[in-house]
Amino acid sequence: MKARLGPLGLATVLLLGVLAVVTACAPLLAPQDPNQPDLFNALAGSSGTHPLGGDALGRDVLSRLMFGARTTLLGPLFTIVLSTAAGTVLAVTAAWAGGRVDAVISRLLDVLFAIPGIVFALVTVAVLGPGMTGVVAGLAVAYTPYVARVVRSAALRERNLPYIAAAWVQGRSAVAICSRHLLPNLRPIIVAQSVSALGFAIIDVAAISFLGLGVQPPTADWGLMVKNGLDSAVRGQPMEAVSAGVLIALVVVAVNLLGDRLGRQEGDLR
Amino acid sequence: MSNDLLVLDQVRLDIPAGRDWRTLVENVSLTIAPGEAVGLVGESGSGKSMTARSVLRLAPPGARLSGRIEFDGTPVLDLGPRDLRALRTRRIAMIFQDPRAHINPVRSIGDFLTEAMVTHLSVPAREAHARAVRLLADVGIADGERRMRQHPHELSGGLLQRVMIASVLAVEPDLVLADEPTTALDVTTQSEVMAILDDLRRERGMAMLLITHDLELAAATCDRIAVMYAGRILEVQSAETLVQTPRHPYTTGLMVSRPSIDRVAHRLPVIAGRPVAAFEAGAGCAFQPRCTQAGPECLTGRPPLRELAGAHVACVRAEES
Amino acid sequence: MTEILVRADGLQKVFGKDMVAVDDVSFTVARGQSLAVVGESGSGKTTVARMLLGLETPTGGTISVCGRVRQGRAGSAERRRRAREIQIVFQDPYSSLDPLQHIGDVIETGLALHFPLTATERRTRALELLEAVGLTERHAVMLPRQLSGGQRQRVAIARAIAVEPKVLVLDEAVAALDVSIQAQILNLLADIRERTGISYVFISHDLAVVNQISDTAIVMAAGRVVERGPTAELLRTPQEDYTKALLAAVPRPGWKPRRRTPSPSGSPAGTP
Amino acid sequence: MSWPLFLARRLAALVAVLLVASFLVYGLLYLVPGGPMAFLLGNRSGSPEQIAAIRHEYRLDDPFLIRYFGWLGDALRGDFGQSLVYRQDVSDLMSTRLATTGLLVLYATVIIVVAGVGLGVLGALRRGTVDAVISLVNSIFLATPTFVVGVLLVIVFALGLGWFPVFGPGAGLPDRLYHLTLPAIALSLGSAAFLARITRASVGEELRREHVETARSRGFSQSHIVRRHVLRNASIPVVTVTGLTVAGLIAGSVVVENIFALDGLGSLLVRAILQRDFAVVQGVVLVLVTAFVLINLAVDVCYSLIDPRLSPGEAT
Repeated sequence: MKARLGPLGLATVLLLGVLAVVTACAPLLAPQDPNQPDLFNALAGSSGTHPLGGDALGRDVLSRLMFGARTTLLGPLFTIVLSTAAGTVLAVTAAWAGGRVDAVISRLLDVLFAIPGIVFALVTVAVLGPGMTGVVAGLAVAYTPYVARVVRSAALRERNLPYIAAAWVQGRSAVAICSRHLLPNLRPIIVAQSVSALGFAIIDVAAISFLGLGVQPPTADWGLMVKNGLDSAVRGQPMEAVSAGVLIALVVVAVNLLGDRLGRQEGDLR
Repeated sequence: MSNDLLVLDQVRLDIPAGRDWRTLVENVSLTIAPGEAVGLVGESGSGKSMTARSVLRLAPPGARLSGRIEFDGTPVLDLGPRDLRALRTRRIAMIFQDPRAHINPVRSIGDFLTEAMVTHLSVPAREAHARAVRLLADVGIADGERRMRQHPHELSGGLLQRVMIASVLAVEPDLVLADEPTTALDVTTQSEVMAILDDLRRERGMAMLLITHDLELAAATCDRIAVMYAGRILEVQSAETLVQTPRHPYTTGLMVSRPSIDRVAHRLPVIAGRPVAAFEAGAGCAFQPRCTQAGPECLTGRPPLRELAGAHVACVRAEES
Repeated sequence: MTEILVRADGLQKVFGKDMVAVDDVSFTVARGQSLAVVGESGSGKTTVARMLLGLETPTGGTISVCGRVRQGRAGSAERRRRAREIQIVFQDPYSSLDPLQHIGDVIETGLALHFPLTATERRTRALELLEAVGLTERHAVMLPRQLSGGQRQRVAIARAIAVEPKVLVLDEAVAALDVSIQAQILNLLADIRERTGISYVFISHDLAVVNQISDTAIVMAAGRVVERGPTAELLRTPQEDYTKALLAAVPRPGWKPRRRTPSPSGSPAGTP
Repeated sequence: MSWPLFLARRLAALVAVLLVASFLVYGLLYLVPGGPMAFLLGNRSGSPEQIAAIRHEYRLDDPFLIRYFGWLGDALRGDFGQSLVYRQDVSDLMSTRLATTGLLVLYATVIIVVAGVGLGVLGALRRGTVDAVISLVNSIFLATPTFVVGVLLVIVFALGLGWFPVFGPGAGLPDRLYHLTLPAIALSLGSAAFLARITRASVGEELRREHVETARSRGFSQSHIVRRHVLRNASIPVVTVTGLTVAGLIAGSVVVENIFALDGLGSLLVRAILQRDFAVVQGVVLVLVTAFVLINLAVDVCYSLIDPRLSPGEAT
C-alpha cells in the first residue's frame, strides 16, 4: 500500500502527520501564550517574535493557530467517529434483517436526510446553548444517514453474495457472519466514506464556530479566527483571516485526497 | 487470395498493463470470403473476442494493434477517422454478447433501430420507422409498432438480441461480427436467435465471423472453423471435417471433454490445467503444458500454422495424433 | 428400498403478491442418488435449491430432510444440525468465497463449527479435503483472487463436503466454467459421489451436463414440473413438448438451429 | 404505476417526512435544560405576570402533543407565533427576508449548474492537461469552506480592489444582483466544484459503457455519441447532486448572509439562536426543511423524466 502512495499521497500523509503532532504538542511548540493579549502587537504584521502578527487584541496568531488545531480538528473527528459507528450499526442491522426492520430504519434515515446537517446542528446548539457539545452532537446525528445510506447499500449487495449464504448454510451464527465476513468486507467502504465525510465535518464545524455558535472565545479556533479576522481585515490587517482560512482549506484538501485514494484502493481490490 | 472479403495477417494486439504490455492476440491470420461464415472458437482468454474487435478497431483505449487487416482490399489499420466510420457504418456490423448492456437503456427501441438509418443513410424519419418495423418482422417480432415505442428494460434478452440483429440488417453490411450472440440466452432462445441470424445472413449474402466458446454451435452454423488458444489460431478447417477429424490435440480435447446428450462416459476425458491468455503462455507451444501428446520439440518456438490434408494446424506432432 | 433423504412435497413459492416462482413441485432424493433439476431461466429451479437449503421459506408444501420436516425459522443449534444434512455449491465461483478469507481458513471454519478437533487436527483435515478436490497445501494460504475460476469452484466443493453432508445441492455449479474446466469438475463430482455415496441435487440448464452427472431428472418450466423420469429415458424418449423443444435446441453433430414459426407475440413464454 | 399515483405517493411521503421533522424541531426545543420556561426567558428574569403571560401565550399548561398540534395547525395557516425579541409576527419577519435568501440561492444555483456541469463535461471529454487543471482547481474549491471563500472575496475584491460593495443587500433588482454577486460566488464555488466532479465521473463512466461501444461500432462520430448516448444517460447522478447541493445552499446561505451582512432567513436564524428566540427558530427551520424536501421531490420527478426504467406509467 505504502509503495503506491505517490508524491501527492506522501505530501498528504506528511501534512496530516505534522498536524497531528502540532495538535498533540501545541503547548510545547507554540512560541507564545495563545490567550495573552498584547496591545503593542494588536493588528501587527509579521515580526520576529510574531511570525504571523497579532490579532485585534494583540494575541499571537501563530500560537492561536497551533492551539486552534485542537478544537478545529478534534470536534469533526468526534463527529465522524460517532456518526460512522451509529451509521454502520444501523446500516448492517437494516441490511441483515431486511423486511420491516429495514423499512423502519430506512424511513428514520429519510427523515434525518430532510434536515440539512448544519441546520440540524444549529437546532441542537439552540437547545444545548453555544459550544462544541451541541455542534458535535447535532452534526453526528445529521451525518449518520449519509454514512448509513452508503454502507447499507454496500452491505445489501454484499449480504446477497453467495459466500454469505454459504456461511449461513454451514451453520454460522448471524453475529459471526456479520462480524467475520460482512464487516471486514465493508471496511474499505466505511473507511473511505468516513474520511470524505471528515472533510465535510471540518468545514461544517468551522462554519458554526465562524457563526459564533461553536467554540466560544477566548478559546482559539480556526473558524473563530476567520470571523475575528474579517473585522481585522476591514481595519487593514488580513493576516489572521487569511492564514486561518488557508489552513482550513489545506487540511480539507489533504483529507479529501486521502479519502479519494482510499476509495480508489477499495475499487482496485474488487 | 484476392477475392477474400476480409484478410487478417499476423494480427497482434497488446494492451497496456501498468508499465508493461500484455499480449492478448498473437499473430492471428485468417481470411473470410464474401458470404462465408467462419466460426472463431476458444475458451476464456483465447483472444477470440479481441480479434473480432480488432477488425473494427474497437480495441480498448491505449491498445497497440499491429499486422495487416484488409477489408475488401482496403487496409483497415491505415484508415483515417472518416473512412473508419464509413467502414463501420455500412460495411461491417457487430452483434454483442449482452444486448441489455449494449443497447442504450434510456432510448427507445425505435430510436435504436432508426438512428443509423437517419444519421448515416439520410433516410427520412417516417420511412426509417416503417423500415424498422419491417426489419422487426423479419427477425420474428410481429408487433413491431408497439415494440418501437418500448424501452430495452421492457424486452426479454432474446427479444433484445433480435432487435440487435435487426439493427445490423438495417445497414445491410457485407460482414457481421457476432460476438457470442447467444451465450447470455436460454437454449431454446439460442436456437431461435441463431436460426434467425443464419437465415437472414444467407438471404442477404452477408459474411459472418461467429465468436463462440461452443464448438458444436459453430459447427452447425459456420462453413469453416478456427480454433483459438492463448491468442493464437491453432487450427482452421471446414466445419464438416473439423468435427470428424480434428487435427490439433486441443481441438480433440475440447470435443471429447464436452459431455453429450447422446452418450454417458464413466469419466470424461479431460484436458488438464486451465486455459491461459497469450501473455501467460511460456516459450514453445502455448498448449504444450496441457497437451498429452507433447514432446521435447514442442518446447522450441510457437509452431506456425501449416497445411495438413486440407486443414491448417499449428502443431508439430499433428500427424501423430 | 433405499433410504429417502430429501422429500419435497407440493412446494410452492410466491414472491411479493403474485409472482409465482415455484408451483406444486414434488420430488424425492434417495441415498446416493443424483437428481437433476432441469430448466431455463425463470423456471424456478434455483428457488427450489434455495428452499432446500433454507435460504428461502416455501409459501406452501413441505420439505423433509433425513426424515425430519423442516419448518419455520431454526435456532443456531438446529441450523448446525441441518448443515450436516445438506450443503450447496453456487454457480459463480467468484462471489461464493469471502475475498478476504484464506482458502485454508474457508475449510477450517466449517470444520470448527461441526467437529471437536484440535487446531492441528483441523489443519490436517483441511489439507486432506483440499487434496481431495485436486488442490495442494500451497493453495491453503492463498486468497480467492489468486485462484482461477475452476480452482475456486474446487474450494467451494471442499467447503461443502467438509461438513460431511448427506446431500449436496449444485446450483449451476459448472455453468460459469470453461469447457475444459467443466469436464474436470464433473469428473471430480463423480469421484466424490463414488467415494462417499453422497446424493446430488444438480440444478442445471445444460442437458449434456445433466446427462453426464444425474441418474434421475425433473424438467421444470414456469415454476412447475413438466416431466420426470430416469435421465437416460427422459433424454432418449421425451414425452412432453417442452422437453422435446429443449432437447431439440441443443447443438450437436448434425444439428441445425431451427426457427419456430414466428408466433404473433414473437416472444417465448414468460416475456412481457 | 401511473403519474398521478406516483406523485400522490411522493407527496404523501413528503408530508410524512415534514410531519416527523417538524415534530423533531418542535420537540427538541423542549429538551432544553430547565424546560421551555428557561428557554423562553433566556437570560431575562421575568416577573410573575410576565411568566404567566408567556405560559399562556405558549400554552405551556397544555399537554405537549396538544401544544404541538396547535402550533402545527397555526403554522399551516402561516401563523408561526410571535417573536419574543422583535415583538412581531414570525411570518412577517420571515416574508421580508425570504426574497433576499431566495434570490441569493437562485443566483448561486445558476452559477453552480453552468460552471459545474460545463467544467465536468469538459474535463471528461478533454482528458489530459485541461482535465488535470480542472481537477486541481476543483479539489481546492471543494476543500475551501464557504465562509473562508466569502472572507477572502471580501478581502480581495471588496476591501482590496474595491470592485464590489462589502456589505448590504442593495435596492432595486440590478443593484441587488450587483450586491449579491460576491455572496453568490462564495456560496457556489464549493458546490460547483462538487458538481463538476460528479459530472466528470458520470460522463467518464458512461463513455466506458457497452452501449457506447455499440454506437462506436456503428460508426457514429464522437460528438454524436456524446450528444445522443452519453449526456442524457450521465445526467441522472448529476441531477441528484444538483438537487442535493441546491438544497444544501439553503444551509450555506446561513453562513454567507452572516459574512455579507445580508438580512436573510439565515442571519435571522443565527440571531434567533443566539437570542434564544424560540418561535423564530422553529419557523425558520420549518421553512428551510420544507424547501429542502420540495427540492428533493423535484429531483425525484426529474429522474423519472430522464430514465424510462424509473418512469411511472409503464408496465414493467
